[in-house]
Amino acid sequence: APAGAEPAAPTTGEPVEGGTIVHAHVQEPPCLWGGWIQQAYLSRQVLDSLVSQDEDGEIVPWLATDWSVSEDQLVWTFTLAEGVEFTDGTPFDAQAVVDNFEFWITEQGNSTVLAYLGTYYESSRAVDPTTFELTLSRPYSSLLPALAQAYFGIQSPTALARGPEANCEEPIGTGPFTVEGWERGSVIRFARNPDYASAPANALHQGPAYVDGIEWRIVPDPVARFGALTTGEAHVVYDVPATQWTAAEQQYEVQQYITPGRPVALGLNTVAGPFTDVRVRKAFAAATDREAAVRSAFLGVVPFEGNGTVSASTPGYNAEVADDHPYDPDTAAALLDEAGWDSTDDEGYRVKDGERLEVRIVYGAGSIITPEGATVLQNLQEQVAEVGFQVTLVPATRDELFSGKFSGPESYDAKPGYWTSPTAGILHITFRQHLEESPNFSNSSFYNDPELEDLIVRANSSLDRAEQDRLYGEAQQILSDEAVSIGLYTQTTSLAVDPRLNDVWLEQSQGEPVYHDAWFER
Amino acid sequence: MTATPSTALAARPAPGADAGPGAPLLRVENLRVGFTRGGRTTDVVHGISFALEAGRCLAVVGESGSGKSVTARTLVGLTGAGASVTADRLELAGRDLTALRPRQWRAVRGAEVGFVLQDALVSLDQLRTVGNEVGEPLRLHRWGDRHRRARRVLKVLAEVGVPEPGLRARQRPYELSGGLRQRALIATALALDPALVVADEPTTALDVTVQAQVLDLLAQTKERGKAVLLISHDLAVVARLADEVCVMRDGVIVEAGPAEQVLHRPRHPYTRTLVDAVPSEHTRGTRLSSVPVTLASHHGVTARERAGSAAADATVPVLEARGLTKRFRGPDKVDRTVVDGVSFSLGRGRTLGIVGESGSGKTTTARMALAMLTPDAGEVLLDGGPWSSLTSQGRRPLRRRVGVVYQDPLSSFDPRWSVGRVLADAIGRAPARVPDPRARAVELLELVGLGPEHLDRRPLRLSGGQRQRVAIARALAPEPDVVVLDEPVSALDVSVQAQVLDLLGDLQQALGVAYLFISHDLGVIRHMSHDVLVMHGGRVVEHGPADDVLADPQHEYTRGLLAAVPRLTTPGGP
Amino acid sequence: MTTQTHAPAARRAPRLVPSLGVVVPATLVGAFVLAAVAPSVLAPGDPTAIDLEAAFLPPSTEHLLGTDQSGRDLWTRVVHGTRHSLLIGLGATGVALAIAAVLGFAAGLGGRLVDRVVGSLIEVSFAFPTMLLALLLVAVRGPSPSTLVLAVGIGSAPGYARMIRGQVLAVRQEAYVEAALALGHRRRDVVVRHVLPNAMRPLVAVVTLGISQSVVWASGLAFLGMGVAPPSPEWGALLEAGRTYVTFAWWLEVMPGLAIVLLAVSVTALGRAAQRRLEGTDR
Amino acid sequence: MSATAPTTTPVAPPTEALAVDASPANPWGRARLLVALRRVVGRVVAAVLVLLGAATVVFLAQTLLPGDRATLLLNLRSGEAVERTAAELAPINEQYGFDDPLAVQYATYVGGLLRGDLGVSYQRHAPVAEVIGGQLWPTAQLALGALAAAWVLALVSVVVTAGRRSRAVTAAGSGAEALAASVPHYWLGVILLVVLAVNLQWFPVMGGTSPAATVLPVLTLAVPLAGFLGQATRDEFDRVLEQPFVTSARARGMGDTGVRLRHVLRHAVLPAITLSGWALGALLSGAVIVESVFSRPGLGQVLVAAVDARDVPVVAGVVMFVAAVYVVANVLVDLAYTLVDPRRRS
Ligand SMILES: Nc1ncnc2c1ncn2[C@@H]1O[C@H](COP(=O)(O)OP(=O)(O)OP(=O)(O)O)[C@@H](O)[C@H]1O
Ligand SMILES: Nc1ncnc2c1ncn2[C@@H]1O[C@H](COP(=O)(O)OP(=O)(O)OP(=O)(O)O)[C@@H](O)[C@H]1O
Ligand SMILES: [Mg+2]
Ligand SMILES: [Mg+2]
Repeated sequence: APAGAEPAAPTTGEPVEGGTIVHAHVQEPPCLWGGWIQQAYLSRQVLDSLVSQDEDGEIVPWLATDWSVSEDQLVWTFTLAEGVEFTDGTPFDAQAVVDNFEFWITEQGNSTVLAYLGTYYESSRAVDPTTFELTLSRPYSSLLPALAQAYFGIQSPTALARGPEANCEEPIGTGPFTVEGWERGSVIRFARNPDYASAPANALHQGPAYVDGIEWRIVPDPVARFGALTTGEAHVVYDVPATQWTAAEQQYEVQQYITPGRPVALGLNTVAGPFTDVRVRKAFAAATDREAAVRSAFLGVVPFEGNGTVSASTPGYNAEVADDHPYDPDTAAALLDEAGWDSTDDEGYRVKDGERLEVRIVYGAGSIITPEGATVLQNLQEQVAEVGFQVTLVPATRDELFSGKFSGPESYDAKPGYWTSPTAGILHITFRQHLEESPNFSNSSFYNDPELEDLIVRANSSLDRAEQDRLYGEAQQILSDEAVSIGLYTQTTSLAVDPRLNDVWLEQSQGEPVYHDAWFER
Repeated sequence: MTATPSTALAARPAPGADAGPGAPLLRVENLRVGFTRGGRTTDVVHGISFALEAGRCLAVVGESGSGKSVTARTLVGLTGAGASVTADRLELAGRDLTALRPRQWRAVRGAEVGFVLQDALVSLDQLRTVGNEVGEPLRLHRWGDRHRRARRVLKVLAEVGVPEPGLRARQRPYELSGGLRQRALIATALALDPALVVADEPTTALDVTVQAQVLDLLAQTKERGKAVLLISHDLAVVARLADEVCVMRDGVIVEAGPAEQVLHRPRHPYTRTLVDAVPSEHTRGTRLSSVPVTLASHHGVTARERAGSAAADATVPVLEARGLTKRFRGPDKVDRTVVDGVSFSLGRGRTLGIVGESGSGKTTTARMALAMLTPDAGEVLLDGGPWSSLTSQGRRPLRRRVGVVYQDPLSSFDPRWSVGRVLADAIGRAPARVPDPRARAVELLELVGLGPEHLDRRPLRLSGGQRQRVAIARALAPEPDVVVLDEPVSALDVSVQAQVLDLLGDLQQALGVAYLFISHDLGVIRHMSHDVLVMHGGRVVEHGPADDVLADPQHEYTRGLLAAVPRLTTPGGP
Repeated sequence: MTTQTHAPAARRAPRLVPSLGVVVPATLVGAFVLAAVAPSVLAPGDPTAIDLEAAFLPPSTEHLLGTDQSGRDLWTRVVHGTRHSLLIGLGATGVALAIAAVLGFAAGLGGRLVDRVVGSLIEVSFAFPTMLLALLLVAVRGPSPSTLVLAVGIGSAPGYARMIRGQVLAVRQEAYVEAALALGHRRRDVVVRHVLPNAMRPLVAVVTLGISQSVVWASGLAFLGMGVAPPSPEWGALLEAGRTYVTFAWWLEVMPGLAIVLLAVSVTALGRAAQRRLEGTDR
Repeated sequence: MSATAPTTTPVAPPTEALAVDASPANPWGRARLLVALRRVVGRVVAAVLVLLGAATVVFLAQTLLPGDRATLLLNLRSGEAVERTAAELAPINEQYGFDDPLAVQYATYVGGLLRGDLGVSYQRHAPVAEVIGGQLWPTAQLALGALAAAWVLALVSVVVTAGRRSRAVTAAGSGAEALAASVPHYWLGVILLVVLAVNLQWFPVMGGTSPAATVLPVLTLAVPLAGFLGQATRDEFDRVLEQPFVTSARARGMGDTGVRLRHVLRHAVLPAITLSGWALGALLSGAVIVESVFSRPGLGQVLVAAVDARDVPVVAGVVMFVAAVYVVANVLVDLAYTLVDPRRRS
């Protein structure tokens, strides 16, 4: 029975079976399963995870009906649902879960999974067919929220053995849909799994999905994508353009998911360039009217986020630090004077020792930063020029960015980025020290502080929610005081849904659209 | 009966409407044609009148641009865009042509008037078969059905003397030789057996031998009772065919009358110029042009020096070829011997004429003589010394002793250069004793009968004759001992050709240069050369003093060539 | 075979008063050149100045072409962007010509072997899609104006090279070249004085057409995000930014596009007029 | 006088001189067949060289790019942009042989090519031939459709308006062509999409590769191409209209329409035929843009994605495919040219 969760959409009348949902999506990943959020959206349709996260952030049963953890917080025991089968007929049991964990850790399949589990995982074991035991090397309080993400969807061990090509094209799980076909560049078709019997506890109903299937169309162009909704060709549109938001809200049901984790924030390089001086970092923050820049660029649709390290929807969010760096050009000027950037050249930019106060902001145009996000950066660029910063915007291609051209400390002064994660434990990924023996390339500010790391580790291991929040809050305060990451806006996921389609909801760990409960009005 | 050609000089009032039997098929009275373009009107035909009866041939002759083609096109209503045509009378078989509407014109064209366009070689659609082209008037005028038309095409082709008409009908114009193409074109005009055939310059650009065949064909047409309007700039050509001749100049008919009278007793001075310009009628040494070429006195030391050096070794030929052979690899990777063992020698101050039909290897021989092309075998000597065997380095100082004049004067000038620059460039290579290159350039221009005002002109803006004069001046600038002339006059009008030939003759006398003179026109060769070399298929078939070879040709090929040369003899005349 | 034509066109009197078809494009090109050289004359404002309160204003008397998402004046941006776009167009054509001249002349003047080798090189590069070249170059050098110039330049070089080669081969056959050689001039001098200038001459018109195509191409690459860094008002970048808003603020997409089309059409019209003129006066 | 004695040896039957005919009775004689064969063989050899050349350029360009391929692969798989540890990279380098010397990598690659093996996509784990084959049809549809549409548009414009008495008509035609040739496709595509698909709803916005959804992309590619073809054809059309053989046809009683369609058109299309070979190759560049505007699957998208991910085997595969298309297109163009203008044969 559905447990506790409120449906995202008000239900009118009794669900009806049939129909195919046309979902217009923005990007097509190379594989249907993997460590990229775009892949999580797709694998969510075919894979079930061990646990699910509900509206209130509570972890509820899914493939695991129950779980417990040892005193020392190292050994987790999961009781698994009985009688569940993968869609290829392989039975779902503890050994299957072990196989999946082994696959994640030892195969080079999915580095996101590794980022979450890598430093904690010790071993896993099938105690009996319905009991799975996971042993960690140190306590990890965010384990369950992490496992709720679709990256941790359980796949059929038989299917895994088919090799990477088959898993890429057609992952097989216990989920509500199966992959029916994939016309690359055009559409991915999902068909209903008629035997589905393992919906999460927060689903609206148990049993197979109401609709016959999903047509997941790839429409990168925002105009065409939203156009498909207005012309009735699509029932659901992912990522509603800000400019269409008002129109969409009037005609369609619009859902917005504020992604927890790290918001879109400018990581400032603390080891090379002008931002090595904390006063310059603070001056930069004070020189920007980020709230206005974001409001204007997103037409008020996407919320401004002043906290540069954890976003508002994340458990453990420290709301106080969000106002730490208000727009104040005078303060900015004073700070710069103090830092020695006290004269200006004939173009109005600050100089020190004959060098101009130049800041190179490298951003992944299209891949990480949307056109609206780029507008925010351009607005900032103009704003800080008033105080004397010369900002050069460097749009980086996906190839450059992902091949590591802009990874080293010499390659940028600031770089915007975000990291979706269901917990504030993301700090462990983004701000763990970057050391020779244990490198952390995700620390894009190159900010090393052993005390900070200690705080985060303690928070991650604490099982007391209040204690945990306090520790996370303290960590955020340190980072805010050091101004290593300037908050811009929250990463959001949005859907506009045709009003005739009911009960579409976004799950809470990643904002993945869920179609198991959806049904068409007749 | 004789036609009633009216001349502009003696403009007779046209007789009244007499469309009865025996009336001319075509009557043109006071035809005026003007062209309007960009708001300006230029009159090109100023009221001409003539008439033509069935079974007779009227020839319209005159220099380029005199309005012959315009007149002809007017007869089929295709004068051109922006043309305004007025006439007191323009009648075909008693029918007023000026009143025709487009649809009616289409019924006349091809069916009542067969039209053979100037530029025969490009007047057939290259992409369609000859059969299609010949059958087109039949199809357009809905003559017969498919099969009858096909048979008719073959018949017409056979009638105009195309051998193997079945094969030819399936071929395309580019697969045919010039003569066959011209016949096919005439066949398109004759397909519907029209009463009037208009042939505009049907023989230009044809070899003499082929030209003769085409003229015979038109003669047969006339004999079959058709009226033929023949247009040409060459009096000798029309002499074989015409019953009456109109001589046009600047849009008016300056003289008209029976062919025999016009050709042999021309009254108008212009007609006389034309008659005189026919080179085959004149032996070497006589002048062709009645327009006097004033040869400016030649300053400087050149002539004297040359005379001196000529005297020193007069026995040594200035240019000598020994067994020249040249092979070219065709696109089909097959080697062809284009020049095969050609030998000759050219004495100082003399002219050696090389004659032969197109493709016989004349130009190739000339280029080897110029050392622009290395012979595969044989050698060319200059003043008894090595020439073709030298390296290009070694040849360069000698180059100025050999000048060259090409067939197409225009293409031999860099289009960006003015006449002055062209000459200065040629003079620049001469010894430093030329103190004032500009004065020298003016002197050269005077030598060829041009004034200093031409210095700043571009060759493009000169007339054909003027251009060829500049080309000659350029060739003479370095004071050469020998000038190679490769078809120097074949792109020129007969009257202009006459002037240029005269000029060359005068220059040879004054400067003592030797000429290697190449032409496909036996008349021109006969007029110019001391010695003649007849080429055929890359070989020399006959070689000797001009008078001997041309008076008593030993080789059959030479005889054929000679027989085909058009002369000013009218069909029935002397 | 004689190709002498007695067609009326060959005798067309040269037109003294330039037609409307020349005056209008010439005026437009003049305006674009002015915009490129002295943009402030046409648009005194700052093309990057933002005014967050004035975002997305439709065209009006105050903002001739409206404003963009940051409240920047589009007219000012389009005018100031002319320089970038024209420079990229010119630069690309220059690069193309430089490469093409080297290849074309090498092929046309070198021996048979050189001609073979260079000829097949030209063919290979024809088979290489320009877009891929651009993608690769962007991958190597990162997006920048110089990358655009190189990509478009290299991409269009084979066309010019083939043309130059053909021209050189044709000019080499011309009687005036032989006449110059017969006068005893050095081969090198003849090449410099006759072959090069005459072979390049018909390129004048083609190059004009090429410039307009380069502008279009370069803006196409910029449109795919390979162009210049924001907030530069380069036209392709404007179009790329405008695409997001096309249903919301159509002027952001339509106006820069019209600028490109206007420039391209007028340059093309001029180029074709030049071509006709050259062909008319030369045989 | 120093002339040599006259040579009187006859060298050729003189009659031949009077019946001059250069035409071969059988244009496809044995020698010609051999020549044609040699040409075909030459072409094939040249084509193979072109393909290898294209592959080599791509291989070197992509391998020598700055940045690390293994890092890129790992990052793309996780959607992150970070540096990677040697331990993380080792298995990838092992799997794809990125650690081998360049010469070895190249030899392996070319060796595979020569065996007909285009390799396996790094990203999609599928054989390259499959990757390309799967996206071939949509792009072929687009390119061929665009070529055909461009021809129709260009021919209609030229035949109807070229060389007319009325200067306004002629100017309208040539103006339209100049305009079409100047319109950037991406811009045209966006405008067509918004106006005809989103606003007027005449065409589907995301019909994939259905015929209805193909109309706008095809038009987008066809319009600028039609401009070029139209300009080339018009120049030639104007020139041919003034050729003597046209006057000759009129003098036989042919009307204006007949002259245009039966005589002039055939000559006038020759330059456009030549252009078409180039166009078919260039259409792929256009397809990259158009496919992205219209969210259409196809080779263009494959190419962009592969370059983005430095998926060397796929990029090289696409390039070789395009080169092959280019070569084949030019053979076809030659054939078409010969069909229209048999003069080429000799
Ligand atoms: N369509 C036209 N428009 C304007 N002028 C024309 C046109 N056709 C001919 N002319 C002019 O009319 C004059 C007579 O030309 P026409 O072609 O009749 O000369 P022609 O006597 O046939 O000379 P040729 O021997 O060179 O053929 C020339 O000055 C020519 O420029
Ligand atoms: N460079 C070349 N390559 C191949 N074949 C050539 C070359 N030059 C001339 N030929 C061929 O050599 C033959 C003789 O040519 P040449 O130009 O010497 O003839 P010609 O007697 O001057 O003819 P015309 O009267 O037409 O000028 C022709 O069949 C020609 O096609
Ligand atoms: Mg004429
Ligand atoms: Mg010759």
